[in-house]
Amino acid sequence: MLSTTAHIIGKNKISETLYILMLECPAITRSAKAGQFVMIRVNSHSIEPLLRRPFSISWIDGDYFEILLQVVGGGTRKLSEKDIGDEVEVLGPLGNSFRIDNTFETAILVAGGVGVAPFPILTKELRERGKEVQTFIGARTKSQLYTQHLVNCSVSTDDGTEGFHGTVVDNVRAYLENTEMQKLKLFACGPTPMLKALGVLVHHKKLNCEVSLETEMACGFGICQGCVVQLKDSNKGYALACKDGPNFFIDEIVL
Amino acid sequence: MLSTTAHIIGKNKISETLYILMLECPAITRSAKAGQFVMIRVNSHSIEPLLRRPFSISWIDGDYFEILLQVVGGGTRKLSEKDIGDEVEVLGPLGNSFRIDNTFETAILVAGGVGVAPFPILTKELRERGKEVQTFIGARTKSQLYTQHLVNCSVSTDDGTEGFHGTVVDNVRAYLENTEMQKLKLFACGPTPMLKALGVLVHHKKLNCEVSLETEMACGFGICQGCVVQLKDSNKGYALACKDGPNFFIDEIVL
Amino acid sequence: MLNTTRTTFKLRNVEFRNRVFVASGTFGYGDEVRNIFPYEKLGGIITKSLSLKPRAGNPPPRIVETSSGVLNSIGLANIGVEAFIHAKLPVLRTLNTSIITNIAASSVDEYCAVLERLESVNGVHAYEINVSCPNVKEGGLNFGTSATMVATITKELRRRTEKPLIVKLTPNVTHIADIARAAAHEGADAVSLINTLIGMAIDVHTRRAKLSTVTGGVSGPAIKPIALAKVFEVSKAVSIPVFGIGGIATVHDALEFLLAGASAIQVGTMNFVDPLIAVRIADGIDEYCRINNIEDVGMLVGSVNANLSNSILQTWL
Amino acid sequence: MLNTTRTTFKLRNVEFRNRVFVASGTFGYGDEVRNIFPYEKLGGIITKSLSLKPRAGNPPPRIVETSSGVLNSIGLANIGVEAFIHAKLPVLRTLNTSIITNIAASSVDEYCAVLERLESVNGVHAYEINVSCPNVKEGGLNFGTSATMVATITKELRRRTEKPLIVKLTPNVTHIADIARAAAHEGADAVSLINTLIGMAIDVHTRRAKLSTVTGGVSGPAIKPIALAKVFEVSKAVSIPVFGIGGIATVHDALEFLLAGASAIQVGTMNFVDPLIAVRIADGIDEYCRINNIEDVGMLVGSVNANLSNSILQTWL
Ligand SMILES: Cc1cc2nc3c(=O)[nH]c(=O)nc-3n(C[C@H](O)[C@H](O)[C@H](O)COP(=O)(O)OP(=O)(O)OC[C@H]3O[C@@H](n4cnc5c(N)ncnc54)[C@H](O)[C@@H]3O)c2cc1C
Ligand SMILES: Cc1cc2nc3c(=O)[nH]c(=O)nc-3n(C[C@H](O)[C@H](O)[C@H](O)COP(=O)(O)OP(=O)(O)OC[C@H]3O[C@@H](n4cnc5c(N)ncnc54)[C@H](O)[C@@H]3O)c2cc1C
Ligand SMILES: Cc1cc2nc3c(=O)[nH]c(=O)nc-3n(C[C@H](O)[C@H](O)[C@H](O)COP(=O)(O)O)c2cc1C
Ligand SMILES: Cc1cc2nc3c(=O)[nH]c(=O)nc-3n(C[C@H](O)[C@H](O)[C@H](O)COP(=O)(O)O)c2cc1C
Ligand code: FES
Ligand code: FES
Repeated sequence: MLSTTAHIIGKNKISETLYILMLECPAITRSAKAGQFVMIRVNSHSIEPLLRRPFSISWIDGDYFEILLQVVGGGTRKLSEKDIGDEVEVLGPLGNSFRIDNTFETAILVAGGVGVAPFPILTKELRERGKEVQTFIGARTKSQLYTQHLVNCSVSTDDGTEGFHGTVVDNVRAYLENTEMQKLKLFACGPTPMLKALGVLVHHKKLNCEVSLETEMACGFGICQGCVVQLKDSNKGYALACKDGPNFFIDEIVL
Repeated sequence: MLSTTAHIIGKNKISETLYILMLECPAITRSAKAGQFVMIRVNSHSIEPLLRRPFSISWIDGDYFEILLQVVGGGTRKLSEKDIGDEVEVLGPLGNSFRIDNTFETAILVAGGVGVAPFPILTKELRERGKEVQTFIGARTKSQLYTQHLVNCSVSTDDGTEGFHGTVVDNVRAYLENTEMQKLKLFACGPTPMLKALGVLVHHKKLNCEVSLETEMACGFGICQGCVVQLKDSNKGYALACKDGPNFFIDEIVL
Repeated sequence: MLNTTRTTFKLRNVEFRNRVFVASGTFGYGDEVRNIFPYEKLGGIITKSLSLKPRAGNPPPRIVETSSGVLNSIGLANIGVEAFIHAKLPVLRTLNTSIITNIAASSVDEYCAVLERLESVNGVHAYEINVSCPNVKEGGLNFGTSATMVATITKELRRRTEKPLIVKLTPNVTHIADIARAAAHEGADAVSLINTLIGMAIDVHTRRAKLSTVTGGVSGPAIKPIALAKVFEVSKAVSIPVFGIGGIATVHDALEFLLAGASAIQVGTMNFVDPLIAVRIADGIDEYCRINNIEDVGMLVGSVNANLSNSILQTWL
Repeated sequence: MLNTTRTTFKLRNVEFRNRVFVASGTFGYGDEVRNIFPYEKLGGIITKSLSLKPRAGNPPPRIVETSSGVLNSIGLANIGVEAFIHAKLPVLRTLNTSIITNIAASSVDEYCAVLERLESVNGVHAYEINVSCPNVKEGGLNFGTSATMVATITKELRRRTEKPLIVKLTPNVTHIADIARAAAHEGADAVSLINTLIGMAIDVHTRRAKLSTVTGGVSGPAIKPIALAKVFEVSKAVSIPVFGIGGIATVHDALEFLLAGASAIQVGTMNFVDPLIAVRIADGIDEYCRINNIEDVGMLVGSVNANLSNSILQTWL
């Protein structure tokens, strides 16, 4: 973990509430891996918001990384109002990374809403490691879809304005029913109800699945004990989402 | 008093820490008089700063009024970062106004630093009422001087970068020593040490003097009792700077 | 979506228009905002604490901003009960809302004397008793920190009035529920809480306390979570209604207090920032109820899904 | 301008490098930030509260942001004294700073057992005793709310160690000075305050408490004025040193605590926001002293120009 500052060198508005921010920060881009996140201090000289906010590292290109930013409250709103040239304090890279190993040949990425954030960089790493990638993206509506750097995308929207009309899990279920594949691994990120539904599906299908959690965090680096996730194995108690996660095998944890 | 909103329709940067803001607000310009002030909510959806900040009405032109804004802390800094087109919540006009009556023919305005703020509009009202006006402006240094709309200005700077090298009170004292004038009234606004020094001078010379105080205020309209000024007459106790003032005869109050 | 929600709230014989009030000391005597305030939208006004004789209050500085809060040592500056009756009550009678007069004193006799004087006139609908005052007979010990003293005050005042009697509690105690129970037991019709928390601020440059009295009371959004916990605790401990006070700045905050167990709420410090905020909050509560098909705002009271009533004592901190 | 200012601070036989510490529970076991933290710039680390057996802590949600503050119910989750000795102490011994181990327990015997176990190993320089825990033998009554219980704990621990013993006080009491006096009387070398204030937050949409335990502890800048008043009060009441804690976010805040009477300060919640903040504060205090020609940081302690030591009790609120 580093405590550093980053310059905002680019900003794209995707919809009213969705932005890409490009942050120049070689100290972080040098070592970050897919699945890791940063804690950003929205306003350095301010107590509003008091705590930093966590964001997945979405993409890395040379000295800069990107975050996909969805405005949901005061902190994300203020961050979205930053301009190119502004500086923010950043802690990172934080958390564990997605596990890419030889147990699988095809990766199925499942994203709900802004949960797509960690998948551009994951896609890149998966392909570098020679994996097949199938991507399923779900959003509330068309304007909230983000597919940059993703491959083999199948999209779904809750309101049917684009792609499959229904939830992303329904879309994945339909796909799995019609496909015979060996050595699969799912990677998922999104709202808890989506992960729960996916949990039922992968349990039923006995599939390997890793999820990236967005538990609320105060510190992001293991000192507050605020971000606990309950482990299925009751002897083990709790894990820290920020340090032991944010990526967990779905069958390890209680969602 | 009105509780309303105003659009920022103009902004001039005079120095690194001194700005003019023009606020369109007919509800206030219709009734405001020289010496009155407004309470501005720096950020409507924010608790930082929590309280509104008081500013003298410096100038009125049709539907807009001006404030002279000196950046001293977090609230004034945030206000100085507002842009043309932004909206702010305003309470006003507040407080009493300067007393312009037949007891004097010549007004001597004495301003220290941003204490010059109420004098442009006062100058206008004095001249409309046929008074002679002599103005003394003191500032730390040249770049902090503001003389717009003022007449017969004699400036002084603490560092001698412009005009008289010394305090504004020294400058006024020298002037009074060399001038024979009848029916004088002083109007003063500035830091407490300046007002105290002026108090000694006017007491000595038996001059009529009204001061505009910048006591810290929580509400600005008489409900918090936070802004008290001690009255010389101990039977009367305290006055409220926001309601009974901000303009007081210097011999009424304990500075 | 409902068309109308019942908003009224009753203490004894007095029906308040709704459950939103302005807190003592944060709305003057109620008449300062006369030309902009729609009084008929409020449950009522709690006036600045009144003592028997006028009090000049503490020397300045009296008020300081803190992180999300305000620290004050006004010192209960007030015009005294006589001047209130002659200069303020005639105006307050013309305002279309309920008037709750807050009383402060430094002895039980003084509390009784102020109340008796007010009993002799028209226009006061209820009393709120500020017990966060030093008891001169007990060497300045704060009345509100002792269940016995609060019981005595309540008992004496109860004998002297048929009007609703609300005892306003200080949070600067170990067991606020005990104090609330003492008030309830002696016949208080309601308790209100919290008054300010004792606080201090120092000017590092001058090395002096920022308040002339060194310490004062903290209020505003900073204290909201503390106030909410106390309201939750007290509302589980007594069966009389609770007025929730402390840092209420939004409709959302007010709803939190109702859910936690407050039958009504008071807006304090935020009146300084927005003199119309209490009205916006009252309207917002109505709207929330209409949208959520809640027939009576009272149905929200204490409806938080939290049955760990002893959590406050059992917490490991 | 001075070249060097004396920064050290002594409790018993232990000399701390300076007067800036990180507070228990807000810096893990001290090793989480190992690769970025210059430990030699700190007075010392107060580790997460240790109990005899490991504690899993409370279910999530455990932490919520409030206005200028944080509300937590971690529930003293910790790995227990044995695991601490085996997994953490060997690392802590290699850090170039003093280690103060904080102890929490639900009985006097448990406090003693944890301390005795730690007495048997090397690497612990001092103890801080967290008394904001429910006493199981007294039906869960919080130890820290009773001068008698705090006296008993202090007495028993004092008998068992020659190392500095710091008793950490809860602010959720009427007379914190009485509790401090009890600790001082039984031989505590210092008191530290404040621990968190009890608080609560509700999610209006789900109508549930935001914390799984309903109530928790409030910390952060919001509580600073309250903490400062308590530090001022306690430092006037006892002659042993006081560690000031509560909402310290800037050098300025730390100076306020020193001026109010704290001999040293602890940074808590703000470590989450900026893991290097304690170091920045230590550097800032040095700079302030150099600029103001203060030879020893200790000269600041209690130097606020405020002699109204009873202002806290006499305040009219
Ligand atoms: C490891 C991790 C990675 C994340 N990656 C991204 C990302 O790449 N892009 C992105 O837009 N968001 C991401 N989030 C979520 C993001 O951190 C929150 O949306 C943000 O903190 C909300 O701050 P706020 O001040 O705008 O909202 P607040 O005003 O604090 O809260 C508004 C709403 O958001 C919810 N919320 C608050 N904090 C979180 C949180 N940490 N996680 C989930 N919900 C929260 C609140 O419960 C509330 O309902 C991530 C969260 C985590 C833990
Ligand atoms: C009636 C009145 C009229 C005023 N007119 C003007 C004006 O026309 N132009 C202008 O620039 N300023 C004016 N002021 C002063 C202005 O209100 C303060 O500078 C401002 O409130 C400081 O806010 P802040 O958040 O920037 O500073 P803070 O962070 O709150 O404080 C920074 C410093 O400013 C001091 N300060 C804070 N509030 C006040 C206050 N109300 N008065 C004086 N000092 C204060 C503090 O003690 C501190 O030293 C006026 C004040 C009053 C009471
Ligand atoms: C400036 C000020 C003056 C106050 N005066 C009184 C008072 O006279 N009597 C009283 O009972 N409470 C008084 N209070 C306390 C408030 O009524 C209220 O209990 C407290 O401020 C908490 O609510 P808030 O956080 O919404 O302000 C005062 C508070 C402030 C800030
Ligand atoms: C998340 C969290 C965990 C804490 N854990 C402990 C603890 O284990 N033991 C303890 O004595 N105090 C604990 N505290 C209290 C702090 O040490 C400190 O007393 C309090 O937070 C006030 O300081 P602050 O406002 O600087 O945070 C904890 C505080 C927080 C915010
Ligand atoms: S967020 Fe603090 S420990 Fe995980
Ligand atoms: S500022 Fe509130 S009464 Fe004057």
